[in-house]
Amino acid sequence: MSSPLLSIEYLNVTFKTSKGPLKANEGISLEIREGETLGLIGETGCGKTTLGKAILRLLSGNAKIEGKIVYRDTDLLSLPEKKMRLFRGKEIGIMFQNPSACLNPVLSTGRQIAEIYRYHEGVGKKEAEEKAGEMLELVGINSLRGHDYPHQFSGGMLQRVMVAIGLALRPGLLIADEPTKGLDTDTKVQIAELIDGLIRRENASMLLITHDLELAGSFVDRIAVMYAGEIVEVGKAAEVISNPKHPYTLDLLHSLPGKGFRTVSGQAPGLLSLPQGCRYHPRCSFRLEVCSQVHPALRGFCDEHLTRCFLSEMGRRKETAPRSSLTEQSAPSYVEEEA
Amino acid sequence: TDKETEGTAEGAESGEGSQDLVVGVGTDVNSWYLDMFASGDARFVWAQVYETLVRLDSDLNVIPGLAESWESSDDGKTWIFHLRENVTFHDGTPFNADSVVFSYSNQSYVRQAVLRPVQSVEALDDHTVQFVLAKPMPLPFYLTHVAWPVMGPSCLDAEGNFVKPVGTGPFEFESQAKDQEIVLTKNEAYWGEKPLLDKVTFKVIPEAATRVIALETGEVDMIIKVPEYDVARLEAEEGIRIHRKLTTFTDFLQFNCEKSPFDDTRVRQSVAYTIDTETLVNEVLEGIGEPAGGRAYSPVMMYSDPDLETYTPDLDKAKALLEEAGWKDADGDGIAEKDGEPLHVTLVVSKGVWAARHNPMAQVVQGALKEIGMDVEIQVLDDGAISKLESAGDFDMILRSGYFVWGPYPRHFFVHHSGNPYSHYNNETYDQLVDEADMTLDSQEQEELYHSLQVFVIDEVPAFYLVHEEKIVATGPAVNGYVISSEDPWLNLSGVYLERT
Amino acid sequence: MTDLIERTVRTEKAYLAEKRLSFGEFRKNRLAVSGILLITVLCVLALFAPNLAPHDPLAQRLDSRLLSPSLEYPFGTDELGRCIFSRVIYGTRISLGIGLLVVAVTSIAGTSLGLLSGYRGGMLDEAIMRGVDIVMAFPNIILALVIAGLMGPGFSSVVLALVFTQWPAYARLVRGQVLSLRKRAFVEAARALRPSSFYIMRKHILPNCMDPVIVLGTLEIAHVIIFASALSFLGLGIQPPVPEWGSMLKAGIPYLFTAPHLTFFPGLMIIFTVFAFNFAGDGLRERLGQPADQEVLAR
Amino acid sequence: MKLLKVEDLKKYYYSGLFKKEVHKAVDGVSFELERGETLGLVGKSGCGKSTLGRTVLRLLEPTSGRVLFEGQDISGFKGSALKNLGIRMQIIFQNSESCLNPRMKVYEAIAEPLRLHRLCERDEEKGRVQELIEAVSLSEELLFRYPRELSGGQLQRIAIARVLGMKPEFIVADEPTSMLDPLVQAQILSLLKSLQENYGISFLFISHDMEVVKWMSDEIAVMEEGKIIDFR
Amino acid sequence: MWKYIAKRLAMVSVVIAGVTLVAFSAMYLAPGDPAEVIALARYGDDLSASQIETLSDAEGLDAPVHMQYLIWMGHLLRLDFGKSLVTSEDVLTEILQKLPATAELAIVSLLVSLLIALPTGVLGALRKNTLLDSGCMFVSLVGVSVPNFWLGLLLIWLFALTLHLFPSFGYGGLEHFVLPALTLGSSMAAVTARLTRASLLEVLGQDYILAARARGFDERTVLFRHALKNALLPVITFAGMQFGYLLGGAVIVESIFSWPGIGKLLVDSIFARDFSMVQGCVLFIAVLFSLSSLVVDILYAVLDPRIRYDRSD
Ligand SMILES: Nc1ncnc2c1ncn2[C@@H]1O[C@H](COP(=O)(O)OP(=O)(O)OP(=O)(O)O)[C@@H](O)[C@H]1O
Ligand SMILES: Nc1ncnc2c1ncn2[C@@H]1O[C@H](COP(=O)(O)OP(=O)(O)OP(=O)(O)O)[C@@H](O)[C@H]1O
Ligand SMILES: [Mg+2]
Ligand SMILES: [Mg+2]
Repeated sequence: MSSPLLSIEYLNVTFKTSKGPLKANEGISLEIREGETLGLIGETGCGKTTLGKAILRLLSGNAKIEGKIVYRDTDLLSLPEKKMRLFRGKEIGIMFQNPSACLNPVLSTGRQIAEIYRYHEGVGKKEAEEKAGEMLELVGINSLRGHDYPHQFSGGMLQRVMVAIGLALRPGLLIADEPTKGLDTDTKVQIAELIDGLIRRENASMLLITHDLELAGSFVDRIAVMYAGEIVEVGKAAEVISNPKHPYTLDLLHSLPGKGFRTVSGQAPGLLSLPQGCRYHPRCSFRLEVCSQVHPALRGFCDEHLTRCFLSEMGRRKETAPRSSLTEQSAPSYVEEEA
Repeated sequence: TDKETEGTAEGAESGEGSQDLVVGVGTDVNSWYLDMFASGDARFVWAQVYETLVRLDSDLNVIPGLAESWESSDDGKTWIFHLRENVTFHDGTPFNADSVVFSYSNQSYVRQAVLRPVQSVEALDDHTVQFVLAKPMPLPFYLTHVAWPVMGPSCLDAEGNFVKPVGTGPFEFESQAKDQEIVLTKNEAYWGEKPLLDKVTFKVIPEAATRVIALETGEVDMIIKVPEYDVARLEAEEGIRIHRKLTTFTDFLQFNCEKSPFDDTRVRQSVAYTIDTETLVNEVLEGIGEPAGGRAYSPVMMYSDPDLETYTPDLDKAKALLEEAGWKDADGDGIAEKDGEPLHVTLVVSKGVWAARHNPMAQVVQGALKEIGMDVEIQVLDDGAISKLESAGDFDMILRSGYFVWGPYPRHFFVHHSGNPYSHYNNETYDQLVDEADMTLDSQEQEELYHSLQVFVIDEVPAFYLVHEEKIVATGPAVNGYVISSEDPWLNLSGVYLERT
Repeated sequence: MTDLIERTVRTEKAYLAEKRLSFGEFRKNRLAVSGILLITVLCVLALFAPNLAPHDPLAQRLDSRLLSPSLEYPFGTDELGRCIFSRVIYGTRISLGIGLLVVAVTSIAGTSLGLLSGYRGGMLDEAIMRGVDIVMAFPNIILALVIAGLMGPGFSSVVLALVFTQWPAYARLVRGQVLSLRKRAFVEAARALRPSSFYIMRKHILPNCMDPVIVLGTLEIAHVIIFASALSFLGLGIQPPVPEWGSMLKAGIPYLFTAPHLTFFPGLMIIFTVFAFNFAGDGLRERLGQPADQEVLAR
Repeated sequence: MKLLKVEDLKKYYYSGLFKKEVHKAVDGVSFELERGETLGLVGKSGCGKSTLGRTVLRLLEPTSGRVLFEGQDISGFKGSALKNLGIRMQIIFQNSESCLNPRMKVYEAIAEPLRLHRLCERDEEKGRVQELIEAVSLSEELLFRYPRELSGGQLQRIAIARVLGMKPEFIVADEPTSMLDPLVQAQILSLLKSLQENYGISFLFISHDMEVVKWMSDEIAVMEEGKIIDFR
Repeated sequence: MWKYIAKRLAMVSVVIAGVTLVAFSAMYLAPGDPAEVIALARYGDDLSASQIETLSDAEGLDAPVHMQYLIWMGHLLRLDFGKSLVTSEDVLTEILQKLPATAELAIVSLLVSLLIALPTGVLGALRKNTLLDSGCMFVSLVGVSVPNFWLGLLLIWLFALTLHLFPSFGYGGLEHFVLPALTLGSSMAAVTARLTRASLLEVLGQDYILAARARGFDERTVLFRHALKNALLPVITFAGMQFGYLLGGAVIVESIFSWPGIGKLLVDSIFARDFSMVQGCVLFIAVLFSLSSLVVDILYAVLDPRIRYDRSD
């Protein structure tokens, strides 16, 4: 495949919190190649959004970023803020996860899109508004509603406005943070195809953060799986989906609604109190002795497919394993005691 | 001196500089008509436009004005004024007896207030007017007051509404912009010594500090009512001249003699012995003014007793007097008591135009009286509040200035006359003396009476007189020929001319 | 890619970012701390004025008027020869007292009314806001005159007059904030819990609209102190010769150019007070439950 | 008696500063809900689902129509009756990311309804909050953070925990799991379901994921342009 | 909105009635017999009791207060503002003469204040916790602590006397506006600047600003197109109130700079118990004030579309 458009090396993101430093990303190394779509999946709160924001250096003030993020030969982390700006929007676009907070409540949605054209393409007000209207139509919103303000939009519509904004400039790299959440199936497919189509046409790349594994399966070239701040598995999409190497990925795939909502007991560790050894080991049904002591490294399994698991390293992997299913799971403890 | 003025006047005329004088005053003219008092600095403007029958020279000598001469009947109840001829008002109408009758008709507020004894004003012929009074009264002195001048009847329209000021003065009214400026122009037909100025503009600048700066920047040529504390600074400035003159105004501390503690003469005397009026002048008023030491009459006034024995501070005597009156500091807290009541008095000061002078003066008085164990509480109030306190008798002392002082005539003694609702002093002897003095025609007798009145005030202290005020005018480099006079209006512009460089 | 050692590469930039952050943090705390320190100093001045003042603040020495600062009179003497230093110290009691009391009462009252008005809306809003209009259009001086007439001069009448005239500013300011806050999603979410509207105002709206109130309050202190002295000329305020910064300033105006220390030191005290309360106010604002990362970006 | 009965409910939005524009977001919706039942609500984005949910709870004043809760028209409720209604009917908002007071820590956000309705003793509060946050599979360490220090999914679960703490009888769940990964989603959904089984909670369950809706619901209503066009 | 505006305009009369009523009764409550105080202002110190009585009769001052107020109101309804009790001048003429000077100064001062405050506040927020921010804060805090009378004289001294740049007093051309407007503007600017800063900081911390940055906008665009509008609410509120204050309360500055404005007229009239003049001034101030607060309220809705006044939800 082609050369890397973006390469992330040993990225660490630490948030300063009142209870100590919180490593939301730890030792992340990833590549996104030209024309490639990389899917990023993982447990909520594992640091996906943080990674996406870190690329554009949009993290809040209590974050400390270490490592290297190179975009087309430029180390983004060592750029002065002024230069960094040149990469945002035009080169690297981002669609945020929380549309209701990311749209300015006092500006009409149309204007918020038009603004982008006016600023970046220097077009006149009229033309910018037209283009904004087109963009809205593209995501399935009547262009007349461009006059409306965000609070007059439904959740899904806001989500689509975010998509329109992210696509407005046809960036070389798009970071899409759950772009299709909250959309009905038809719209979702339509939006996904729209994004995918644009990306492919422009030979752009995309980092697609999503919880929708089906979507990931059908639109993504490679998949990275995150757990508790680190990458636990990377590989070709088809490979990862059909042949997951990390127990977490496996559990994730098994929990899909179509497969009957099977869950894993336990919960992701708080990032302030990570378990020793492998971060997934308390929940892992393939747990080995070593897992609770040594932190596994991300290793090549076969070419292009890396995983952070001793099991795969040793090549000892059981095909199926007993898994707690819904019926087995007990109701949460508090339910038992009557108020 | 005549020659001198002529010489300089010629010089002024030949100079190319304009003769437009700009004067900074504190308040605007709110009224041009005689149904109201020309309050504030309006009198300075009136004095240029209007004239009185009788005038004062700069040393307060009575001289003819629009009346060339006057005489009274023996009983002093009838006064006949012979008017100047060939005088015209600014609008060309002739000045005659009718205009005098018009000006002192019942309509004029002065007839209702001060000239209440006047029963009728009649024109005997075109240039003779007769005033008939209910009781003898030295009318010419009263008629020197600039706020009660002669106006032309043509200042009213047919319906009796006031249209515009019509006077006989050296300048005529041209225009007025409310609270900004008043413009007067030279009256070419003036009967007396023709003004050398072509135009006088009065700029209204309420704040004294701004007025001073305006003079310094040259935006105005002349300012009145210069604060005492600016005098030294201005004097040092090149080109600026300070004109000072002792006036009839006297600051005094009026007592409420109708209630304790000041119903006791000894307490009042004790105050008089405590306050050092010389310090007041030197330390509060920058040495400007003359310490009064209790003297009611400014030395510039008629019948002011030059040999009057005034108070000199004597703390021991003051304390002794207080003690005699029963006030003694028994508990050692610095405040005297009588029957367990501490000696606590209020001193009312008006927040009005005099505040800048009176506030520090009041504080010095307060500080001084503390020495003899009198605890003074100062109340700075607006006139409404003061009038309320006065009518309720709810005060102990009031600091006042130049109350009822017009002209050289010692009318001021009415202040303590029991007939005056504001006097708060009730003494038959005093009332008798005042009435007699006012009605006596014989000047010898008058002088004696007034002298004894002054002694009476020193002895009985219905009020303690503090400072005879000096008025201050400052002129810029261009102004020449200005002579300040002792009494309202001290802004005589005759002989003033400009020489701008 | 065979051996990925978990090592961090610190870029220069990140290092800088860290440094900047800690500086900001330090500065923030330093401000709050110094604010509280300054306020303490003022309180000490007020409480221990008799012990701290070298002279009797009322004692006149007419032979030593308008002296420049010296060892004996650290701030010089005023137009009646009183020790300005002592007067300024004593003045703390009244000026600070009036300032604090008025600002406290008005900001609380104004804020409450503004909250009610903005949150409840409708007739109540209309009534309160028109009340605000009336009070603001109503000339303060008349009020001062009336209060002076009815209550006589003194501390409480000044406070009363100032409170009456100053509350509307807070009310209007808060109302504006509330109008837009009440439509925020989190307020709607809180409303879904069906608490009393008082609860929502207190818990959800108030903390989010305190910023302007704190700003206004901490700055108003200066206005209040100055305004209080303006009232003393109507027989309402503290009467001379009681030392009070505003009146001292005013009394010094005639000597603005010849003896500037008369106005300088009381003025300095007002500035000092404003600084003290502003620092503390800024600290309070940061404390008010604002997330730590108010900073915009990690640069 | 039906727990909830909605009769011809309408909600029109009026907008525009100077000229009036009307938007008929909910336009005559009627449905009924039994205790312990779940009504799934699906429909294209923008068809009025959230509006319906909020109007049913009277968080938006309906333009017309009635909502009967246990046979009582809730539009007349005031004071303590309304307050009581708050414990019984609740909503999990769709935009959970902006539904928490930015100046309240997570702990307070979860404890708020408990305190407000005195659902537990003061000294039990801490324990309850911990249970709740664990019930939604979150770690305790989040309790002392501000909302903006959390991820989208975490916020959403806190919004859920907040509502569950009140044990309401009826919950409008507006896409409660849209930001959750499948694993956590499964955990949360099964939690909801088990609660329903234990306590007979009724849900109006809005979602786009047909699988999820089918799994959760007894009946599914399909909405289009403000109207329910089909019950399945 | 039109309905709302109409309603508010109708409310103006309520405000007028309220303010004038309160002012009228307060004037009566103020110490001193009104007739006496008026007589003092009219005739000076030489007063006779009969004069006071005549005046009281002539002006109807002996009628009960509420009657007097009703009579005044009755005249007002016929648009008759009456004559000054002290100078007999027509109240309306006098006010209309003074109002322009006041309004002009108010507008210019407000502009000056905003011109100083907005950049200062914005800079302070953008460069938060830097030396520049501290500098802005220092200047603001000093600005707010300095009383108008002090600053006014200092400016006159500096610009009129020392530098000869501007006239020291008077009303007239643009040059006359500089010093008074600077005096008034700078003291108000301090609060506005701090408000702007605080409010902007709050906004800059919001996610939508982050999102705007993510679109690659430069600071200027982020600031002016995205943040400022949101942050302006308290600033507008405050500016509106200051405009009101300037209309009625700039007495000190008016008198320092000899500005023929309505503030001084009002205060002088109050001290002279010139009821009709006071009522006239108060009425005009109330109208202007109500209008300015209406404008502010409309601006709210324009700035923030979520704010609506005809609440149907
Ligand atoms: N500003 C912050 N301060 C402290 N902690 C933070 C901050 N932002 C995020 N976190 C924590 O960092 C972790 C990663 O957050 P992030 O938003 O990247 O998660 P995510 O993978 O996007 O999750 P989701 O799928 O729920 O959106 C979370 O545990 C969150 O609590
Ligand atoms: N406050 C409002 N003012 C005007 N129109 C509004 C308002 N809120 C929502 N709408 C409009 O009402 C319609 C229904 O919105 P609603 O939020 O109920 O949709 P929804 O079915 O929940 O959609 P989604 O699945 O996208 O969340 C939308 O077209 C929306 O634009
Ligand atoms: Mg996320
Ligand atoms: Mg919705």
